[in-house]
Amino acid sequence: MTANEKMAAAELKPLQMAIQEITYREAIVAALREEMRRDPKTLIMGEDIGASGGPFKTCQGLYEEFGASRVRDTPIAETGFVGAALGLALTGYRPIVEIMFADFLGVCFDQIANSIAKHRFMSGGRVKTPIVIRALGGAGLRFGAQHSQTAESWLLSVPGLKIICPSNPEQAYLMLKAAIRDDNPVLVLEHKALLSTKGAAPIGLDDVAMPTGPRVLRPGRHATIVASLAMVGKALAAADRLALEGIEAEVIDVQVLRPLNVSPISDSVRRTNILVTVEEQAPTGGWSSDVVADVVSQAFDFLDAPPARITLPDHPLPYSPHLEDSFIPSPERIAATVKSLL
Amino acid sequence: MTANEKMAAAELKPLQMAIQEITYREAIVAALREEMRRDPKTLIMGEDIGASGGPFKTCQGLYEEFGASRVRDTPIAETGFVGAALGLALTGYRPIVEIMFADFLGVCFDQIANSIAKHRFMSGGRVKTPIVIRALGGAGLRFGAQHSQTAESWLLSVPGLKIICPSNPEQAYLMLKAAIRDDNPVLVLEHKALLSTKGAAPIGLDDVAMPTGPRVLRPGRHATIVASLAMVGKALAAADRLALEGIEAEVIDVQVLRPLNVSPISDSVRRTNILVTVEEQAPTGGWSSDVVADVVSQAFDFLDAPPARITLPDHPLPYSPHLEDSFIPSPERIAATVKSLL
Amino acid sequence: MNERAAGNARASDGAAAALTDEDRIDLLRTMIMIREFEEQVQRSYLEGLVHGTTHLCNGQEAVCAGVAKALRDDDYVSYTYRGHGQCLARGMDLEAAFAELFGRATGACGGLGGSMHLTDIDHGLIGAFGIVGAGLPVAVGAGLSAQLAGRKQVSVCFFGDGAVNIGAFHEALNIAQVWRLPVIFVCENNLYGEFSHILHTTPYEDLVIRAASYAMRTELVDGNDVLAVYAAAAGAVARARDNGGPAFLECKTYRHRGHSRTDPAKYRAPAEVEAWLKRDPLSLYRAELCAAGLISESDADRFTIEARSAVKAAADRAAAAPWPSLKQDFMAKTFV
Amino acid sequence: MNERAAGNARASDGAAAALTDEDRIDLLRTMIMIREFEEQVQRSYLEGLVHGTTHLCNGQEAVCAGVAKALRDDDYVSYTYRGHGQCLARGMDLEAAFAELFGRATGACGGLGGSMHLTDIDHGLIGAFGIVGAGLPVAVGAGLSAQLAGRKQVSVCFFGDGAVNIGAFHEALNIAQVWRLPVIFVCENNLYGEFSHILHTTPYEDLVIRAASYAMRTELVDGNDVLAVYAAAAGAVARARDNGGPAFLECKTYRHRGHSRTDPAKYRAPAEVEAWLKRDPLSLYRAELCAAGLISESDADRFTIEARSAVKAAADRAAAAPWPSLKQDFMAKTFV
Ligand SMILES: Cc1ncc(C[n+]2csc(CCOP(=O)(O)OP(=O)(O)O)c2C)c(N)n1
Ligand SMILES: Cc1ncc(C[n+]2csc(CCOP(=O)(O)OP(=O)(O)O)c2C)c(N)n1
Ligand SMILES: [Mg+2]
Ligand SMILES: [Mg+2]
Repeated sequence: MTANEKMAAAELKPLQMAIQEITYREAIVAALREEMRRDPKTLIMGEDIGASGGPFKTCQGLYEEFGASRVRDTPIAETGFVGAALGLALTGYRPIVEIMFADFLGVCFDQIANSIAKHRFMSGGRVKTPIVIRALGGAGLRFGAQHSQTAESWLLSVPGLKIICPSNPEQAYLMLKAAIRDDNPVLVLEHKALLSTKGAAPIGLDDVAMPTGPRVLRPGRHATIVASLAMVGKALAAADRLALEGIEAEVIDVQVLRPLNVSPISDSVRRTNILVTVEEQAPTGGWSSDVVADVVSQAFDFLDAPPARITLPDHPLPYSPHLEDSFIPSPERIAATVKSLL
Repeated sequence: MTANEKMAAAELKPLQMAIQEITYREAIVAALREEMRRDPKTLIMGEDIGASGGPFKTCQGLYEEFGASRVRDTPIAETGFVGAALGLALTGYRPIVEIMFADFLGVCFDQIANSIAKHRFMSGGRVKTPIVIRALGGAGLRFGAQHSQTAESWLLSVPGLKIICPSNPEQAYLMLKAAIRDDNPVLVLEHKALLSTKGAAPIGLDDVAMPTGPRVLRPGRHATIVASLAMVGKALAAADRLALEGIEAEVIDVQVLRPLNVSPISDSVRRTNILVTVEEQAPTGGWSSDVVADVVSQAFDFLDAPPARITLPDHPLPYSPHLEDSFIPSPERIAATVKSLL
Repeated sequence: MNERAAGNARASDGAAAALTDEDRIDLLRTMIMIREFEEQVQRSYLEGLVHGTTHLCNGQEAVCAGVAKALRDDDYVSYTYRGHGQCLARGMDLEAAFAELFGRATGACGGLGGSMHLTDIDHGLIGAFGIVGAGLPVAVGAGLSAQLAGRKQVSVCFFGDGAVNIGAFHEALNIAQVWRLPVIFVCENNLYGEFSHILHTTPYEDLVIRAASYAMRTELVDGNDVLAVYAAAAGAVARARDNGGPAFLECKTYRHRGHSRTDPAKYRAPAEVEAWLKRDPLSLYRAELCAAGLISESDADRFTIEARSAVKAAADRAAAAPWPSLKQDFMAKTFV
Repeated sequence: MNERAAGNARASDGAAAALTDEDRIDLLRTMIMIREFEEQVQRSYLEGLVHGTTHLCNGQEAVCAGVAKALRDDDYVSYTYRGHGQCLARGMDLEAAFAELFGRATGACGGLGGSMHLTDIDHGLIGAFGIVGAGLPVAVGAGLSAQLAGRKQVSVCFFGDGAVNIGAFHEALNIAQVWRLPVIFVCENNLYGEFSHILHTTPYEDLVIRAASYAMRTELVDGNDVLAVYAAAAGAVARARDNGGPAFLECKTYRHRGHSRTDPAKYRAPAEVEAWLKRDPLSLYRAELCAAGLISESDADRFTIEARSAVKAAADRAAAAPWPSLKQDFMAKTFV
């Protein structure tokens, strides 16, 4: 069954949930489609997302179903259409925008940080700003320094914003649905290297909620590995390797970058006594420093060794494939780091 | 003597250094003036910085001395003139730009993060990009949520950029001079609540160098307090209070946010065994998490208690004076935090 | 002064002719109220009741009042840090406005916003934007909302001459035109950004030239003639309600005071200031209504006295209002 | 096709008339070289030698070649991800270009940049910008540099039709005009952004309309007629060198292939594609030179064969070049 057929099938019994094996890309499409059906106040804007289904095909079929007024191709003007999302939200709509590459969040940074994230607060809490900003980021596809960033940390310090990062189809589906229903601005960072990865997702599930913190994806007793986006897969692969040597690593997907809630990670560390974080970003200004700092305050006495952070280097990512690959944290490197701490 | 008179005096013997008691604002002006005299390839661009001397008078007298072609009023177009700085740098000039409020870094974020910071790397290291971006930030002046941010953390995760934060006139003077001579892009975050504070500075000193890391401003044995910008003064005031109770706090100005070098902080912690950071920013995504995470790796066994981070709350800053004040870390709060860890 | 603007001013006099006598008097009273409000704000600022900074619109009252008169209650309005006049013209409560400027709990935004961020969603006042140009894309979104809802609302966006050089302006006008949204862009061209004359930063003084390049309907208006502003706005609004797409009104005007706080505005030639003060929109319109016999000089004086005392009373109540509680749930003001 | 563009094309034929026969032939050879390069890139992409994505300029060669011919060696040129043609026209070494696309140590940027970021400062190629519009302000800075240095250089900036809707475009044109900088903005209007037709995102097809609103000199050019492009560029460059300020050239053209990688460009009507392929700039100019007796058909064939073999040889050498060392000092490539 193609994604479209699957969704057509789901359409007949919209409230009937069925666990399906789908791709991350299909999960995004399914979430958008179901939520746009559910609430006529939703609409989506972005570059070339209409008839073409989106440069990464993350809006496939939406234009056909919802038409040009709810699935809107925009000019190349991220400040314009991201700002427009705020105007829509203030006047009763629930806009979703797609930023083609997360790297382009730079051109609309002001609208997000200064307008969208602060508007409710500055109004004294008198307005609501239900806005979803989806941005596709990430390295590994040889797109060079300006098209390979996850941008995870750019808006990490901006109060008033929620930031979530799905690492598998199930999360992509559930978290995006919840984000669309959330009455606050939510930045959804998706990873383009994950688009074709497959996994089981409860398609048709109506009862969704924004996650309130990290999620344990694989339990383990000997070490805690926390990762986001594409690094989660690397962490799981590292856990597989470690398992062969009898080391049981617990793998946690941080999944909600803001507001950050490290309690589940601290709980894990209280059991494993070892913490390793893996982040597809430069060594400074990222969530892994926040996680380490917070875990240290919450579980200081339980740490057997200083937590280790695995990140990108402190320079832009190179284009050349071997170089790019060498800088993306690998399962080997993660596993070796864990072992070095045991 | 007014700042202008002082500088006129300095002008007669430009290479003769004299320790002078000047304001942070005068220090900025003096640094700009001396470096613009030193190198005819320097120029400064910004909004209303010409005949008017700048909205915060940080360019006072430059227009009169260097003329309209080197002290350039710009249209309200931060992307335009920050981008222009890159073009100038690539073709042999050494541009300086002034961003009137650091909050406006949002409208030119892309030019900084994607163009300026990456250009040298993407060229294979074949170009130089000597650019200084000065931005005036900070809270405490009742300017509301969109004009009170230090923006310290917005660009913290951007490789290819240096970020420095002067907290007193001496640093404002020395660091800005060094930044102008640096062949790399340097973001200089200045704090508007400090503009009228006074201190001694070695005006006329020609032998300046970019600091390579944090600086101990006050030695102490019992606890290490690390702060930036206006929080440094609060930390020093806290140390005064603590001293009355016999507690000797070491106060360190982090001063260089990127590239971050925590070694001097770790050295201090090895002696004091207690770490408190004070940051005028939200709890996530800031330099204090990086400092804690790095110190924990370098000096884990020397910590007597989990490091404490004092930050702004996780919401925008309110306008109302009592509210604003209540959220800015105070010497009392810093002192109390230190005591709670002893 | 701008000859062409003055010449063009009543081009759409038809619309203005439709105003009742009451409406015309009402317009004067709105302008007086805004003037009195701003004068009080200045006094309060000097007394330390208004904090940080404040940007007054004295001299630009005709734009606020004239445009507001052309709107329905359910229309959307966005503006800048220099937005007190727009808020009052839409009916924001005087005391709520003062209390916000004073940082009190009873302020329009509970003291969290301040002078630059007066918002009152119940009056369609969707927001004051402190970042130059930032309000324009937001207004475009409100216009899209109006188009989608199909209730013939419009979205009006106020901004200054300095804003036409920033990217957000450009992106907003293009999108509004391509999507044919009911957005009225009202540029209050007061000739200056902060301290820079428009010709220092823009290739010409008439910003309709720029707006026309989006294939948008534009009109150059004497922004110190409230009936001209009303007429132009009414025309643009009527077309926009009727799916005629966006419009750009350039209102030539002048701020009587400096950019903000205590800026003495020394960068303006005394002769220029004097010439504009002679064309004070309030005096001009007051004289016009008196000359037309609609009101007497003493009526006008009475309006001023009434406004002044309403303003004073509101400011006094605001000054006596409580400070916002330090114990309130700030996170609930951040996230729903 | 654009009638007016075709009509206007040789408006400044005077300049073109000044070209020597050698120059004219050289122009053809440059265009052939670019075409052959891009065809090889496409093949190499399919073979896995070019990584990630790549944006070809087949069909737009007349713009690259024509503008480059009007420049001096010390002029500055900036462009986009679709910038291979601009680089070759300025004299970037073929092997360095291929090696960069292949991610090799011998690449123009040592393999750190890639297809979207070819830079070669020694040829005045100051940068390829992957963010739409981002190159324009940078070009303005290079123009300011030229103005300050006083050596009568110019800064030329290439960008697409899609870039005219983003803020950076707007800010750049305004600053260039207000400061009267020697910047030539060359818009390659190939009618499409990624998959959207220009009229889907912009209110009209002729972007000179927009540029004129900055009070800037504009010219609509048949971008598939290399002599027309040269003439327009030569005129604009001469004026700019002479302190005449910036200019905007809109070159109407068409990309033969999809936006990037393997985009089949199904969003374009077959008739449209066919009509444009008939106006292939390379065939048109080749025929023109042959008709004028400047070259014979066999000369032209020879040029193509020579170019093809030079390209092939360069690609082969690049494919055999070493990968960049993992041990190099990357921080030294980041900071001086
Ligand atoms: C992006 C940005 N840059 C700079 C400023 C600082 N600033 C505030 S108001 C202003 C002048 C605006 O002039 P104009 O648009 O004409 O409005 P006016 O103040 O005259 O009403 C400037 C430069 C800002 N708020 N935002
Ligand atoms: C700010 C930004 N938004 C979106 C993109 C994605 N993108 C890359 S090329 C392109 C189309 C550009 O069209 P045009 O300017 O006409 O240039 P062309 O590709 O036709 O040469 C888009 C949308 C981008 N690179 N930067
Ligand atoms: Mg103005
Ligand atoms: Mg195009």
